[in-house]
Parts: sequence; C-alpha cells; structure tokens
Amino acid sequence: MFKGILKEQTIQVGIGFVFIVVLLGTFILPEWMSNNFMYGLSRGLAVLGLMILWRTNLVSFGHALYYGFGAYAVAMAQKYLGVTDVFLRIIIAITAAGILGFVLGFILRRYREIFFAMLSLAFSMVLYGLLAKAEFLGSTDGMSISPSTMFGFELGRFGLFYFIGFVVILSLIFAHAYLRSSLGHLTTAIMDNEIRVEYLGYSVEKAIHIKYVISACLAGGAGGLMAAALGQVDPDSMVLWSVSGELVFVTIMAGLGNILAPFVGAIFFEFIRTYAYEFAPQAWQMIIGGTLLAIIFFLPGGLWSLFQKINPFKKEKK
Amino acid sequence: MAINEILKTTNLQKSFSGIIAAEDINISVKEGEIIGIIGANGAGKTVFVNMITGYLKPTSGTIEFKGNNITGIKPREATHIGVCRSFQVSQVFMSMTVKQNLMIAMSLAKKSGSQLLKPIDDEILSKECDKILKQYNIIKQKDLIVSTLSQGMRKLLDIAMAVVGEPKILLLDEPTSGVSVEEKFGIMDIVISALKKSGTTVLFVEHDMEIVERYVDRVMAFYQGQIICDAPPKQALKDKKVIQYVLG
Amino acid sequence: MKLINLKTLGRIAITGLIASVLPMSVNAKDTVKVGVVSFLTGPAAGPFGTPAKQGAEIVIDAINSGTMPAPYNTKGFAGATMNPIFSDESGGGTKQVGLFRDFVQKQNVDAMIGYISSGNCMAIGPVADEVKMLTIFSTCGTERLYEEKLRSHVFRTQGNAVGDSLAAAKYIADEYFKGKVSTSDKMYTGINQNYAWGQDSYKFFKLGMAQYMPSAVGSTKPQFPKLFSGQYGSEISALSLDKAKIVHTSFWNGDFEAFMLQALVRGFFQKKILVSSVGGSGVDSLDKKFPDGVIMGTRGNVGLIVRNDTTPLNKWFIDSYKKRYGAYPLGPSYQYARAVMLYKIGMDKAAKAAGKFPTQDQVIAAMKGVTFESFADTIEMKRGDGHQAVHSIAYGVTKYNKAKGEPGIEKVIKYSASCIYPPAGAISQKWVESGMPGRKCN
Amino acid sequence: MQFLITVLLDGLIYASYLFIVSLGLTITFGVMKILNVAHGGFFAWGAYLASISIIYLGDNEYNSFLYYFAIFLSAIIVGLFFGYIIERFILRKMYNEDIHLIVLATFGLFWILEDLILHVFGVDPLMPYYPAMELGGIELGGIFQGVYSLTLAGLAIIVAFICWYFLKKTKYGKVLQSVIFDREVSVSMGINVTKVYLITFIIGGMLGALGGAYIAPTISVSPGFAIDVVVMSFAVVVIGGMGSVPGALIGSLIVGLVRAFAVHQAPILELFIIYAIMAIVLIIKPEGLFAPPKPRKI
Repeated sequence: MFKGILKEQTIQVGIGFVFIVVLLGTFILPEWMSNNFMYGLSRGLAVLGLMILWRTNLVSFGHALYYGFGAYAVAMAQKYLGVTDVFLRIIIAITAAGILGFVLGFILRRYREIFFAMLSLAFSMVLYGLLAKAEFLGSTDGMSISPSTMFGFELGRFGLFYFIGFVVILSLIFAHAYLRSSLGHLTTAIMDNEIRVEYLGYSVEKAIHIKYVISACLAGGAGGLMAAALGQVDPDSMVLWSVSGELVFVTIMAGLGNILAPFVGAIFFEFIRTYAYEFAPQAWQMIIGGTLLAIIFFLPGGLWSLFQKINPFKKEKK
Repeated sequence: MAINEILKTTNLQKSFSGIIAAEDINISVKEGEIIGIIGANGAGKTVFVNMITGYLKPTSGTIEFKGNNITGIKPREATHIGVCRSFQVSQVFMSMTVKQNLMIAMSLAKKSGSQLLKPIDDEILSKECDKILKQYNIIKQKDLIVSTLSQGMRKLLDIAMAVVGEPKILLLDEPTSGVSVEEKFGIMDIVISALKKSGTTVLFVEHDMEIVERYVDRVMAFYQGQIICDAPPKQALKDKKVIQYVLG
Repeated sequence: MKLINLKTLGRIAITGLIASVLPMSVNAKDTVKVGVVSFLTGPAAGPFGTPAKQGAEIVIDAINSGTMPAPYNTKGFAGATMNPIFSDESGGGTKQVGLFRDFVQKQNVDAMIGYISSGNCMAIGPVADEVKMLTIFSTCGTERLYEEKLRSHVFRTQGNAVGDSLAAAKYIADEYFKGKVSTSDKMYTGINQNYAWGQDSYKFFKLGMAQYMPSAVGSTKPQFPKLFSGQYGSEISALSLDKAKIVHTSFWNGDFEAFMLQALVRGFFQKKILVSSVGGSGVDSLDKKFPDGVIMGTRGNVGLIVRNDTTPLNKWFIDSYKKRYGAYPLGPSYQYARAVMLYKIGMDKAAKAAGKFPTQDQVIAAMKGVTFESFADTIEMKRGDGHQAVHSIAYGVTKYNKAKGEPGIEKVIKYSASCIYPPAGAISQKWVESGMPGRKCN
Repeated sequence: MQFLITVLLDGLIYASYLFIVSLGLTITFGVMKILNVAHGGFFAWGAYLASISIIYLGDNEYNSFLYYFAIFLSAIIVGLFFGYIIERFILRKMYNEDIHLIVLATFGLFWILEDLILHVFGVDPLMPYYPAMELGGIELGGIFQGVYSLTLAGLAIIVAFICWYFLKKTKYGKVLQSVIFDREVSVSMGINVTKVYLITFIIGGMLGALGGAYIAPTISVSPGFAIDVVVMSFAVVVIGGMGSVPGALIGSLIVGLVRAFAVHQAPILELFIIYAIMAIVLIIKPEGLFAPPKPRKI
C-alpha cells in the first residue's frame, strides 16, 4: 500500500511544506503566529477528512461530531484516567472517533446528498445536546486540558508543534496512499456511477463505509490535537453545527484538488479569523461570510487553484 | 438438471404496479452457448437481463445458476458467482480516464483484496490492462476522460470492464447500439472471439439481425413480456410470429 | 558563500536577539499594557459587560491621573500609566483561550484583568499559569477554580459562589423562615444556568439549606436551562407546577431580565419567593416593573446594596460614574474596579520593596495575601494560597423606593466572610457537609 | 392532570412558534430545493426590527394595536428587502451549482446578516415586553400562562389556514405545486419559474421574520440568539418531511411537545431528545414523516 510513496511528488511537497511550517513556527515567527500554524495544521486534518468524503460527493454538515468527539475523548481520558501523554492522546482521539464513525457508518453509508448532510447534522447535534446539558461532561463550560507530556516529560509548546507536524505528515502519507489506490479511486467511481461499481462486484456501501471511517478518524485526530494545542474543549466551539459549517467552509475555501490544500486552507482561515477579530471584532463573521461567498463565486476551485496556476512542480498532462 | 446447464429460469414473472413486463419466461442455457435475444422495444428484453443480473427482483418464478437458486440476488453477488453484464447505455465512470476505468474493474476482479490497496497505476496490472485495451482497440484513447469519448468507444470499454471479471455467463445489452455500421462487426468480432476462447456463455440483446445470424447459436424472441420463439437463428428468423411481431 | 560571512550573520542575529529580549525586564516603563476582558456583545453585554468596562475605565483613568481618593491617590501603577485594551468575552471558553494566548504572545500585555463567566475562568486559569501571565479575575464565581488546583499566576478579587449561596440560605433561615410551618413554604427549588456558576451556586444553596434549615426539602426537579437561552416558557411552567415556594436563582446578564419579564407576565411572583444571588444588576433596567419582595444579593457589598453607603471611596465612585455615564454603577462596575485596584496595590508595593520597576514575580509576591479597602468593604486575599478573595456578603429584599422614584432594597443583612466561606485550605463541599466547623457569624 | 395540561400548553406554544419559523424554511426547500441557513438571519432581523419598533411605541405610549401592526410590518419589510437581495443577486446565480454549495452560500449569508445586526441594532439585548405585559396572564390548569404566548397558537392556525387555502384553492398555488412537483415540466408548460422562485423566497423569508417578530415580546432578543433557531427549525423540517407543509405542522408539534415534556420531566435531555428524534426519523424514513410526492424520473 505504501510502496514507493515517499518518491511521489505530492508527498515530498507535503513533507516539505510541513517542515517549513514547523520551522517557521518554532524558530522564526512570533509565538502567536505559530499558534495559528499549529491550530491550522490540526484543523486541517478534519478538513482533509471532509475533502476525502467530498470526493464521493458526500458532504457532512455534522463532522464536528468527530472533531468534538476526539477532543472530548482526550478530555475524558485526562479526567478519568489521568492520560496526558501526547501519543496516547492522539491514539485515543483517533480510536474513539473511528469507533463512533464505524458504528454510525452502518447507517450513514446508505445515505446520499442532502439526506447524508442532514443525518450527519442530526448526529452531531445529539452529541451537542448531551455535552451542553450534562454536568459530568462539563456542560457548556467544557473542560480544560493540561499540557501534554511525552514519556512523562512535559512536552512544551514547541514539542507539541513538532508532534502535530509529525502526525500531519503521517496522515498525509496515509491519505495519499488511500487516495491513489484503486480503493480510493473507487469512490470517485461511485460518485460517477454506483450501479456499475455494484456490477463490478464491490459493495458501494462498504467502500463508502471505509471512507467514512477514515474521514472520522482524521476529524477525531484533529479534535485531539486541537484540544491539546488549545488547552480547552467546549461544545460550542467543538461540536455545534456552526463548527461543522466552518469545516465545510474551509474545505471549499481550500479546494478539493490536493491533499495539502486542506492544511493551507485551514492555516489561511486561522489568520483571517485572528486578523478579522483583531481589527473588526464586530464584523469578523461578516468578513468570513463574505470570504465564503467570494470563494464560491470567484474561485470555485478554492485557494489551491491559485497555487496550481503558479505551481512550478505542476505535472504536465499528456 | 440437464448436463452442462448453466442457467435456467422457471415461470419468471415481473410486474410494475400491475403492469406486466415479463411473464412465463422459461429458458435453459447450456455452458458455452451464445444466444441472441431479439424483440421490439418494450418487449421485456432488458427487464429479463435485469432480473438475471439482480438489478430487478422478479415478482415470481425462479432463476437457477448451475443448479443453485439465485433468484433476487444483489448485482454484486451476481458478479461474484460469475454472472456479469454490459449495459444498453454504457455505464462507465465518466470523470475518469479510460485506463482508470479498466484498472478499477481489474482491481475489483482480483480475488484477493490487496490489489485494491495498491496504487491505481500499479505496474504489473498496468501492463495487463494495456494488453486488454489493445485487444479492444481503445489503447490510443487510454488517457482520455471517458466523457469525451464516442458512444462506440464507451460501449467497448463497458464490455471490456464486464469481461475482465472473467464471467461464466455474460449478458450484453445491445452491445452494438449507437455504434457506427462500420464498427459493428469489428466490435463483435473482438468481443465474441475473446469470449469464445474463454468458453464464456453469452446472452446478448440485439436489434441487428445480421449480427444475430452471424454470431449466435440460438435466438430467443420476446414479445409483450413473453418468449414467443426459442430456436436456432435460421429457424427463428423464419418463424411467422417472429416475422410479424419482431421483424415486421 | 564564505564561512566568515555566515559567522558575521550569526553574530548580528544573536546580538539582535539579546538586545530585543533584555530591556523588557530591566528598564522602568512608562506604560503598562493590560488586557481588560468583559462581555461587549451578546446578552451579557448590556447589564454586565458594559458597566464592568465602564467601572474599570473610571478607576484606570483616575489612577492614571492621580485623582482617585486615598489610599489610591498616587499616580499610576508603580508610576506607569495603564494602557487598557478592552476585549470581548463572548464566544465560549475555547475561543477565549485562543484570544488570551494572542494577548500574551502577540500584544505582549503586562497583565490581564476581567472575565465574568465562570466557564471562561475555568478555561483561562490553567492557561494563564502555563504561559505565566499575571491574571486578575474580577467577577467569575466558581469555587472549583482554586479547589481543583492552586494557581500561581491567577488572582481573584471576588469571593466564590460558596459565599453567595450560603449567605442566601442563611438569609432565608434568618428572615424568611421566621414562623413558617407549612411544608410547601419550606420547599425550595431552583433555576440556574447550566454551567459552572449555575451548577455550583445551586449545589451550595442546597448544602446551605440542609445545614441552616434541616426541615426544608429540595425539589427533585430544579431547572438548568442553557446559558443565554433567553426563553423560559416551559421552565416557568415547570417551576410553577412545583410545590416548592422558594426558587433560588443565580441568573445574571440578559437571562435574568428575560426570566423576570417572562415570569412577571405569568404572575410568578404572587406565588413564589425568588432568591437571586446576582440579580442586583438587573433591577435598574426593569425599574418600576421589578417586583417587590425578591430576596436579592449582589455578590458582596457592591451595586444596589451599597447605593446609600457613604464611605468616601464609594461616594466618589458613584458620583463620578453617574457623572460620566448617567447611571448608577452596577455590581460588575465595582468588581472590575476592584481588580484594577488590586493591581495598583501590587505594583506599588512591589516597586517600593524592590526599589525599582517591579518584575511580574515581584508583583505576584506583593499581591499575595494582601488585605485592601475596597469601596464599601474590605477585601482579604486570604484563600487559595493568598490568591482568592473573601469578603462580607449582604442580602436584602427588594422594595421600590417611591420617594426617590428608583429601585430600593430593605432588611439588609451583612454576613461576614468568616461566616460564609470555609477557612483557608478547606474544600468547600466537605466543609459545609461537615457542619461548617469554625465559622463565626455576627 | 394539571401537569398534563401544562405540558400540553407549553408544547403547543412552542410548537406554534416553531411552525411559523419552519414553514418558511420548508416552503423554500419544497419549491427551490434550497436548505436556507440564512433563514435564521431573517428570523433575527424580524425580531430586531419588531423589537425596536415595539420599544419605541411602548416607550411613547402609543395605542397597543400598533404593536401588532409593527410586528407584521417588520416581517414584511425584512422578507421583501433581504429576500429580494439574496435571491436576485446571489441565489439566482447558483441554481445550477451543487446543492451543498448553495447551503454553504446561505451559511455565509447567515454570518453576514448576524453581524449586520450588531452594527444596525447594537449589542445590547432588547426586551420589547410591552405587548406581553399588556395582555398579562390567565390561569389555565392551575397555573398562569401568558396570554400573548397563547395568541401564538392562534397565529399559527391562521398562517396554516392561509397557506392551505393558497396552495389548494388559488391558481397561483397550483402553479407553485407544479413547480414543486417538477421544475422542468413546469418550465415547458410556460410557467415563469424565475419569478416563482423569487416570490417563494421572499414569502419564506417573511415567514421566518414573522416568527422572530412575533416571539420577540416574550424573549430577550440578543445577538447570536438565532443560531439555535436555525438548527431547531432544520430538525422540524426534516422530521416532517423536507418541503411538506403538513410535515412542518406535525414536525413542530412533535418537537414542541417532546421538548416541553423533557423540560418538565428530564431537563437534561431537553436538547438531546429533539435531535435524537431527528436522527431516528431520518434513519427510519429519510424523506420525513410527510414526504411530498416525487415525480418518477427514468
């Protein structure tokens, strides 16, 4: 599955990108900027998950379910088991989201289009309803996450940043291996023609289920990393429907063209948000909303399509 | 069960909210036979193909494949046991290239799942794929997006994708419709010779009687959901009812 | 490139780095940059965030110009002028944590002051310690902040919810329960916002009632609507159906006014006795419509309850506030002003001890455990290892003052800090459950 | 008994309010196949415009009849103004786009409408309680209910009736139904679908704004309060069947009653249960309980 993957240009560019971001963030740029990079890389994972789903024309308006579930899994593991190790945290977040995705996948894999979007929304709001009201889950306050450790030592902000970079690289490799495989292409095929896929002897639902679980794992990992990076989880900024909407927005803004796009888009989003919030605290939603409309109307391929125009590595198609 | 019998239907019937689309269909097909299915539009040919391949569930009656009851199985189960099909309107993956289409079909045809995890441009499979593309004479178009191809090319690709699954029985729904007259025999020569080599049983729906005469061992003529004639081509094409309801 | 060039480059870079880092901690400063966070948008802005900001502004301006009455009549904070940056607290804990980090790392503030919501305090507290930023919480009330963990860089000039709730329970026992016998009169329920503040407030009210009025019974169905939900039709119905006559609430912000109005329409106050621990700030906005007979606290000697107090500092505050903003200062105005005052005390004291402009650690050391005169009471930073304030808390009953044409309060009882807060080091819940040993009530 | 009456009344009041809000949403979806997140923006704008009008009228002690006039006028103005701008200049250019993109665009519009409120109406909560205060309370089943809130049920019935009459008995209603049933065929029949879309969107917006305007006197109108309304009305519409008017009615009743019951019996489940029902309906009957008929396309 991973044979020769490191030789692929997408992966080389991706690893280079992450290295540059991490180096910029830890050595050169001021800390607040590095925070934006860190959040961007983390959130980018969830966006990558959405992008993978979108390639089958499935758009989840409830992906914050997994994002929040991963984040809360980290919070719960800390509260009840005292887990602060960053490796365990990410594994817990991914596993928890993956299991949830696996279970819900049995239902969701039968749905398409607006029904898929709505059912995802409903599931995410069910979780929101629980978290916001249940005191032992922190209700609307959420919970704070203590700084991460690694093998018992405090990791620190930079350490966490490296770790996030590491996770992102692994995810890039995995996502690319998946998307370049026949199984990955199968989902494009499903978007084109479900009947034919069935007649080729493969279960469409199974292919979607696999994809859904991958997507859930990525979103869960994003939530876990975000929880560790922010030091706080709460339902309004992790699980509410508008968070899902934001994720979908970043996906569109980034463009579906390349697995690196989600990370570029997510980092870009963090910066718009920080600046909009600083310079126009009462208009930042308007700025984001306006950006969204502008992208839809004037840059349908997303930010990535800008890169493609100037991309020196662009592959020539015969 | 007759010797070598691969497909058998008994009193197969299908109705859509009261309207009967097929009834009393009783056929028996031997291994390796090549059968032409003829009939006017709406005679029930496609409904019949759809029932055999699991796209439609019969209202009543049974379908047996190699003695096993396969009535109402799902399309992908049909494919698994070796009942494959092509389509009247080619069902291919429009936004992908010709080669990717076939590569997906070939990866799925491999019995071990590991091929699915390999890159779609996997080297070993790629060579095999080129061979088949060459065989079907669409090698030049291999990197074109399918939606830019002509109907005839899509048709060939559609059939190729069904054939790589190495079916025991293959149902072709109007393999030459939309194909230019010059291409028709070329396509059929390619397809039938390949299938004959592998001993595949073929049922194909066809309007062109020249093709029927040239390639089939037996003809089944449909009229108003029923089989009105089941005989070798020479005999069938002279049948009164066939002339009146199908050819006339 | 030649090696020598690289070396030179490196040297320049290192020199620059040192130059840019060193002066910050050594030189005296003309200004201190402080982030002041309160609700500037949303339901909590009008009745809480805005008065809070205004209270802070008055005190900051007065200290900057040296015009505040004694003992705050010296100019500046360790001589430096405060440059406040006001910021919005809405959006939830996660967003606030992000903004807090921005304040520290991007704006390079010297201290952070404010935070109204307990949820935000719980989120910010650990981060403030992590990034080592002196933070003075002014308003939020959850006792978990210090009982979960001691905080090295976080101070709070406001007593926690324990005192508010215990004082409410004691007030009911002292005033309301005199001569009451029927069961429903002795039953109580509550409507509180479903987050740290509301949950803790009701928990300690219940614990307090069990201690002061063992015969009183708590309802099985207290209501916990979401913060800022603003619509309480079903909740009011549920409370109305409940036999309990006493209804405890720790509602604050727009939620309180919304609840009061919706309850008023439905004749709620003819049948129920409302006990409100923070409602003081909502009385003015409802003015004449505010019902009489609501048992009301203001979380200390601030706002409504000390309107007629004539200590010089309080009189100055009310006068200058009215002059500048045309209204009485509310509870949050006092609370934010108090937080600013503690910062001044800490800065001045540390500067004196060090003989130069103090470092953050020196300020923290100076602030730890101090006792200072606030407007109408004394604040003692005596809990949470000298980081958490205790003070007296007063309750009264609302009664419209027809003569003056403004809301008023009567039958005020003040409970001293030693009566309503656990001793230093004790865990509140255990302390109350074990009968509040060692408490001294006046 | 008392308990039952109270839960029923609470549920009905809440359901009436939900019905008015979600009716606009379901009509927009039925006709235009657009899930309009910006519906929440209409709701908020209606509430704000009505609030400042009512507060102005109340502070200056005008005739109380004018309150109701202000409420309806606010709804009409908001619906017309934003409905026209949004449909004409944004959505009309997108009808051929992917359905998800359209949802996303309305999401962006929602954000914009939300922030516009801050700039036009300020950040403080508004409490236009005059009409509710004036009508007072009435004892029903042993407890006081606000009379104004009860009139919500009346309004819901009137709105439902008008809607039914319009769809079933008028020529324009038949045109609308044919567009709902099959857009392409309607075009070929010479129906001006562009115009139908514009009018539908405006009416949908007015209904959303009416929901906000009418509920305003009983709540605290503050920035961001529409965010819960959006997803709640989504739930109603999905439960009832997207695009179905009777569905919106049933959906609101289910959500209203269940929520009221939860608040009384198990407050912790209040939010959870609404979305759980939404999920269950989607699982069992994805088209909703009252799915509008679909043309058979082959």
